[in-house]
Amino acid sequence: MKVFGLVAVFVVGLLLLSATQDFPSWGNPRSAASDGEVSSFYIEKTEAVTKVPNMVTAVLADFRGYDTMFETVVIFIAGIGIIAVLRNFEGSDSSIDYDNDDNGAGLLARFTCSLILPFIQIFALYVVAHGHHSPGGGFQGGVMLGASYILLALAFGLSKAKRIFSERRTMIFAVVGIFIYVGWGVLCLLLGGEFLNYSVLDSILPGDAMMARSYSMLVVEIGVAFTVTAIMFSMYSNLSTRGRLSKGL
Amino acid sequence: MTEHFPILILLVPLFGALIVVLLGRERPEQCWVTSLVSLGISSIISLFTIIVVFSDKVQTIRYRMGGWEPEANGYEVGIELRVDILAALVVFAVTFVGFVNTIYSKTRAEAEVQGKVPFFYALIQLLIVGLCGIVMTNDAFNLYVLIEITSLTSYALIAMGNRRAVLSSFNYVIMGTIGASFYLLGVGYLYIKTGTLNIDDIRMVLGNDNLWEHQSIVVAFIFIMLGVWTKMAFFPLHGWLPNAYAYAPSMTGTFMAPLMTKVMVYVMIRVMLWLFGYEFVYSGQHVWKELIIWMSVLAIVAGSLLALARTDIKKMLTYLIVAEVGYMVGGAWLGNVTGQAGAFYHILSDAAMTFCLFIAASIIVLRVGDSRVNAFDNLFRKMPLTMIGFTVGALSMIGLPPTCGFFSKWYLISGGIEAGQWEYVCALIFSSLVNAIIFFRIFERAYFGKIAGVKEDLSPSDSDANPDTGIKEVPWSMLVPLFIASGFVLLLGIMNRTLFEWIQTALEVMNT
Amino acid sequence: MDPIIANFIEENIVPKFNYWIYVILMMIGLYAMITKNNLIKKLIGMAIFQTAIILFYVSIGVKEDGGIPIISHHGPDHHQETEAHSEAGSENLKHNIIDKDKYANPLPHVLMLTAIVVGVSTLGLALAISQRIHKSFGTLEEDEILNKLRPGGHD
Amino acid sequence: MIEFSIIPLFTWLVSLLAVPAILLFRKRPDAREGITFLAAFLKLGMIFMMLPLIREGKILHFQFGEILPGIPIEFRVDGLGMLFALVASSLWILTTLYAVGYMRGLKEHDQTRFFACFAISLSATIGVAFAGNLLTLYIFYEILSLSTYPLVTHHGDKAARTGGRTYLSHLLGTSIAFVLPAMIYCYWKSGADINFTDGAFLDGKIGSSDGLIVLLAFTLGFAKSGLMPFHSWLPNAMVAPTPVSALLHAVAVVKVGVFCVLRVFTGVFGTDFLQKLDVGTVITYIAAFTIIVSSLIALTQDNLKRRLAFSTIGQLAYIVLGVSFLSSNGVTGSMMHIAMHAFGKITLFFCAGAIFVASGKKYISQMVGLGRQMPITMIAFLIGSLSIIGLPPFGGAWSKWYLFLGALDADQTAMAIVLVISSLLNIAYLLPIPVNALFRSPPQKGKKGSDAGIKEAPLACLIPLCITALAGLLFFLFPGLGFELAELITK
Repeated sequence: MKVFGLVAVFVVGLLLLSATQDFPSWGNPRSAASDGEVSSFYIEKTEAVTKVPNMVTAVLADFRGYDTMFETVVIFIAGIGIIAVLRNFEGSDSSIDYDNDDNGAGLLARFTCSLILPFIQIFALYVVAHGHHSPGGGFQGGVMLGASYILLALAFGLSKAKRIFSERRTMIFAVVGIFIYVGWGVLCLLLGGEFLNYSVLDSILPGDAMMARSYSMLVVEIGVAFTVTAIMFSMYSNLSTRGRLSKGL
Repeated sequence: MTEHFPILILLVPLFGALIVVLLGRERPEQCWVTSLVSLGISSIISLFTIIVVFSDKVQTIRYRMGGWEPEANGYEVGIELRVDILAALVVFAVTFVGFVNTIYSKTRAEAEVQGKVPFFYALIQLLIVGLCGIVMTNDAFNLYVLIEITSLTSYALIAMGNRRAVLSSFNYVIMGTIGASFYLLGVGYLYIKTGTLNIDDIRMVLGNDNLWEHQSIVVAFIFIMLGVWTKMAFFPLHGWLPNAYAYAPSMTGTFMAPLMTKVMVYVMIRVMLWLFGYEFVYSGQHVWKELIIWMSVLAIVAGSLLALARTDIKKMLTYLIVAEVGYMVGGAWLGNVTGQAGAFYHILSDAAMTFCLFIAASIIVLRVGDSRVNAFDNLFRKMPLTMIGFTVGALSMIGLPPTCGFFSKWYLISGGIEAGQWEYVCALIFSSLVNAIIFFRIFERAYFGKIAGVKEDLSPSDSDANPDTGIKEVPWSMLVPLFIASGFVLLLGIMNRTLFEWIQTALEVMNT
Repeated sequence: MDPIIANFIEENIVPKFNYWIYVILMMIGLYAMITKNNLIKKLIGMAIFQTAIILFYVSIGVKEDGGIPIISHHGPDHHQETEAHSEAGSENLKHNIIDKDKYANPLPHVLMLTAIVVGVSTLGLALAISQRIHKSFGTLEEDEILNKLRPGGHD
Repeated sequence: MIEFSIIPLFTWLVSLLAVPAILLFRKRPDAREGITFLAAFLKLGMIFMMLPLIREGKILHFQFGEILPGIPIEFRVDGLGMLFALVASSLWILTTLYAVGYMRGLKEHDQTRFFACFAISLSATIGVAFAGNLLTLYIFYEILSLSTYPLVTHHGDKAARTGGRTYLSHLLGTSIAFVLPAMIYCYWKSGADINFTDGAFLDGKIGSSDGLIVLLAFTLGFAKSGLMPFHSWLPNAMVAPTPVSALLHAVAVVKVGVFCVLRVFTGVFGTDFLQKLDVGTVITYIAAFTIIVSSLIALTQDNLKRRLAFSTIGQLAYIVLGVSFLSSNGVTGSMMHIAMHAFGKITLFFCAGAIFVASGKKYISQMVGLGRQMPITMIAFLIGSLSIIGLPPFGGAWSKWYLFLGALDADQTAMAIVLVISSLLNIAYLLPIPVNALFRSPPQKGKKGSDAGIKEAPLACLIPLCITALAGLLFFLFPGLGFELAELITK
């Protein structure tokens, strides 16, 4: 197996490297990818047509919003997939006494966490909301928000975290997140545009069609953040307890 | 309204999945009804899509997400869905199999995935969303995302089975990730050279800038092909498939076996003809055409022989899938429209017959409680209805008229003869013969049972009543899907000419 | 050093070092996925493998003089103003000519955001599956698992 | 000339529609068998309705549903098909009558299944006879293989199982391995035209070496014709109940095989074109080899049904031999032999079954002196044997005569000699049976009480075999119809 693996790896590697002879060199601004019509369009026209200066966010949530919708669905699938594979519903019945040995970390850690948690969460919300203008967006913010709950679970024990963010609630959050995203797209359908064609929403949003795109991106980013937050926490809580959700690490 | 059909096909099961998760574990019945309704609506829409696409006016629906017209000097800036008759047919197959399989799942889901019914239905609906999306999308990267959606859902669905299933699911994760990543790499190489991700645009750039001779494009093609082959279990890369499909929960196996590999074959044809173009793929400069046909011959022969060597009925069927994948890869690579259209027609017919056989096998394993071939002892008397369904599927696998298997074999052999690839023709015939041995071995058991050696019933008026052995037919929720599947095996056979002409016309455009 | 080799390095490796790095990383990951016996090590290989591809994509988008693909008209210190777009400001924007060489190509970043998410999801699911394997077989070593399956199991 | 008609469809359909009715009345044997008879008579009636039209030289034609581009399911009744359908459907009636007697006499199990499969196989036979293109022919050929499988393995014991296995593996295997690719090759070569409608469709479209391969693939692929080396299914299929053997050997299966070979020669290539290609001789030699070898093997068999089986292999090879001469006399001889052999051989099988029903005897050595108890059966056996051997005044004489003429036309003197030798061999393996039974006294007289109690078989068995034996005689006197139909093909 080892020899076979080595041979396979070398063949694949050489094949991949052989292709680089006609690739552009590092940082070449005239390469087909960087200089192509599509890339130039994104750089030069994005702000004009969507009023969002962060091209990455605009491409992510608008031009390729369909991709991003499925990206959210991927996260959702991972969440329910882990539950489907790992969750042991019988195990949760014997969880009556988990409070005793699930007290989380020591006092110092708990105190520190309770101090910094609000700041983490506020920063996470900022990252979600400010994705139009600076690096950030639903995924990044959602992961931070999810991390804050994971920190909560680490410091105060999973039972405490679950009291705030129960399993049912994580599922609802995850579903609501996707629902916001897809529902927003369906709203465009209902108003006579294509799916995810935010510009038709100018009839119900303030501003012109371009501003409608800008606002809509915020909406879908919030949807993404919902799902990512919920699923990140759900993944953590399932993986750390072997699917019993009774006892933290 | 009709122009929105493609997206509606995807949205209905997506919402279905969300609702099912919200319904939760306490209401398995409602979960079933929800997914039945959502997949039913979806398959009705896809049926209408076929009609819309078939009308002369439309032919190809192009649906631009977000309303982004090709604004970058004619290049697409957004993601585009593209539904022609081929895509519409495959989408219908996917949604309809999903719908029928949901009927089958009615009792099995609760029995086999205790307490996780909503997650099962959610995952299977998302899998259908992914498969339909793969078929309809016209964006190379979006295709990757959707491939990963189908992969993730199928990892989870397979891992819901017993411990063997979990292990094979892990192997599938490794193989599937390598495959999908190779595909992603290939797309990256294409993107470097062309600067666009839209399939039509890539092909246009390849042609305009005459990039076909570049080493990087060749490598990109090799890696995309390797990725797709891994996902479709083409022979040397088939390792993950047999255990995964055989040990997964039965209603997962019945859904994935007919569809997953077939959709990837569709992707392969799309990549060959739409993304790279026939000038590149079949050009004489590359050695791969002959090589791949020989590989498909190997796949057919090896798949058939491995199937022959199995005694476990489901394992045997999974190796037959490996052989059938060889059929389709070979057909697509023959380099003529007959072969391609034959391979495409085989996507549909193989979906129908694999579905039929897997349902029948699952029913039998369930009722007899034994997954080896001797489960079939005397079944013609004990479970005549199930065996009728099984027989139809099996005859199609062997390739006897008037089942669809005969006609797909006909077209594939025609293509082989036309291309002068006799080794491929011989492999197809060899595989038919091996299939005949495999299935008649089973029929013999089912027909005779254990050899009694004496005539059991000497009364002049023979009683055809079942001997009371405790093995009875299964409830309607399993028999109806079986009969729908076997009905489709026959229907596709009867309608083959019409279908083939549609397919041929659609493919001819891509070969000139 | 042999001048041929030196020449090769100068022409093919130095200006294209990004491809070399990603291929080497990727091959490390692939090797681990194929040959490692421990399932978690396989997953680590998988993570390296996927990261290598991300590296490759992101390196496509780099431009020599390019900054981050966020348009800033007022320099980094004037964030507050960009946030509140005035009518006049947006009018100006349309007439502003944007030098595309000053911004990195945004598309690879977008694509990789998706790929990262996919990678995370796959990894999470794979970890869940390996936990199930550990629960059923009591080990994560592939050969031990196969040994446990041998008696009684076919194939 | 070609006339649209719906009768061929109904002729095909009538026995198929009988199947559900047979299954419906499975609890009432009389009604069940009544339906079988009704269907059989209806079928024969419809064939007689078509007969005058065919004799006028018309070709009846019906098609529906284009299943492949350019190829519908097509029924087309011409002289050859008419002759075969006539033989098959008239013998079906007799076989049914006989089967009723046989099956009830032996109290067989699963009679419903038996009659249902019987009806399906008859439908398939008519389908082959009336097939208007190669694909239709192939479809019904396969249906026939499958529907006769339950009949062959009717007993359900180990021998039946092995026999059935050989049966299916040979018939299905050869048809998939040889006929299917050959057919697709033809389809491709001839430009999507494999209809028998206007002459031979492969005429002038194929080279000599390709032609030989395709011809061989067809001739060997239609393994129902029993040509060596794919003959061994036939003796193995003798495990079946005797009515089935009779059906296999005289009515349906083997005749379908040679019929298909005849069609390939006349409808696919055309005898003139084959002469041009000069490939017929290969088939001639295979057939001649089969004739001699199978006759020699037949001599060594003691089991009556096995001896008859090898005799059938030899007789079928006559038919192939005749057509491979590529002369009109040869084809006429072959067509005549389809009918003559059918009536002769079915008589022999009926007799074998009657002997088994009445006395339980299977081996020739046990039948010495049996003529005392069963004179009618044995006389019928004698007549059947003489007809097969080809002695006047029995029908077989005509076909032998034309085959002989065909050999001479084709300047194949060697083959004429083969025909003579094989006729002598026929005499050697067939005639001793009735002669010994009729004219020698049984050994160990009275030693076994069982022999004394043997009487003739039930009337339902006896009547059919008398009719077929008489028919053999009548065909000598009135062969006109056969020649007329043969002429339609050869001219």
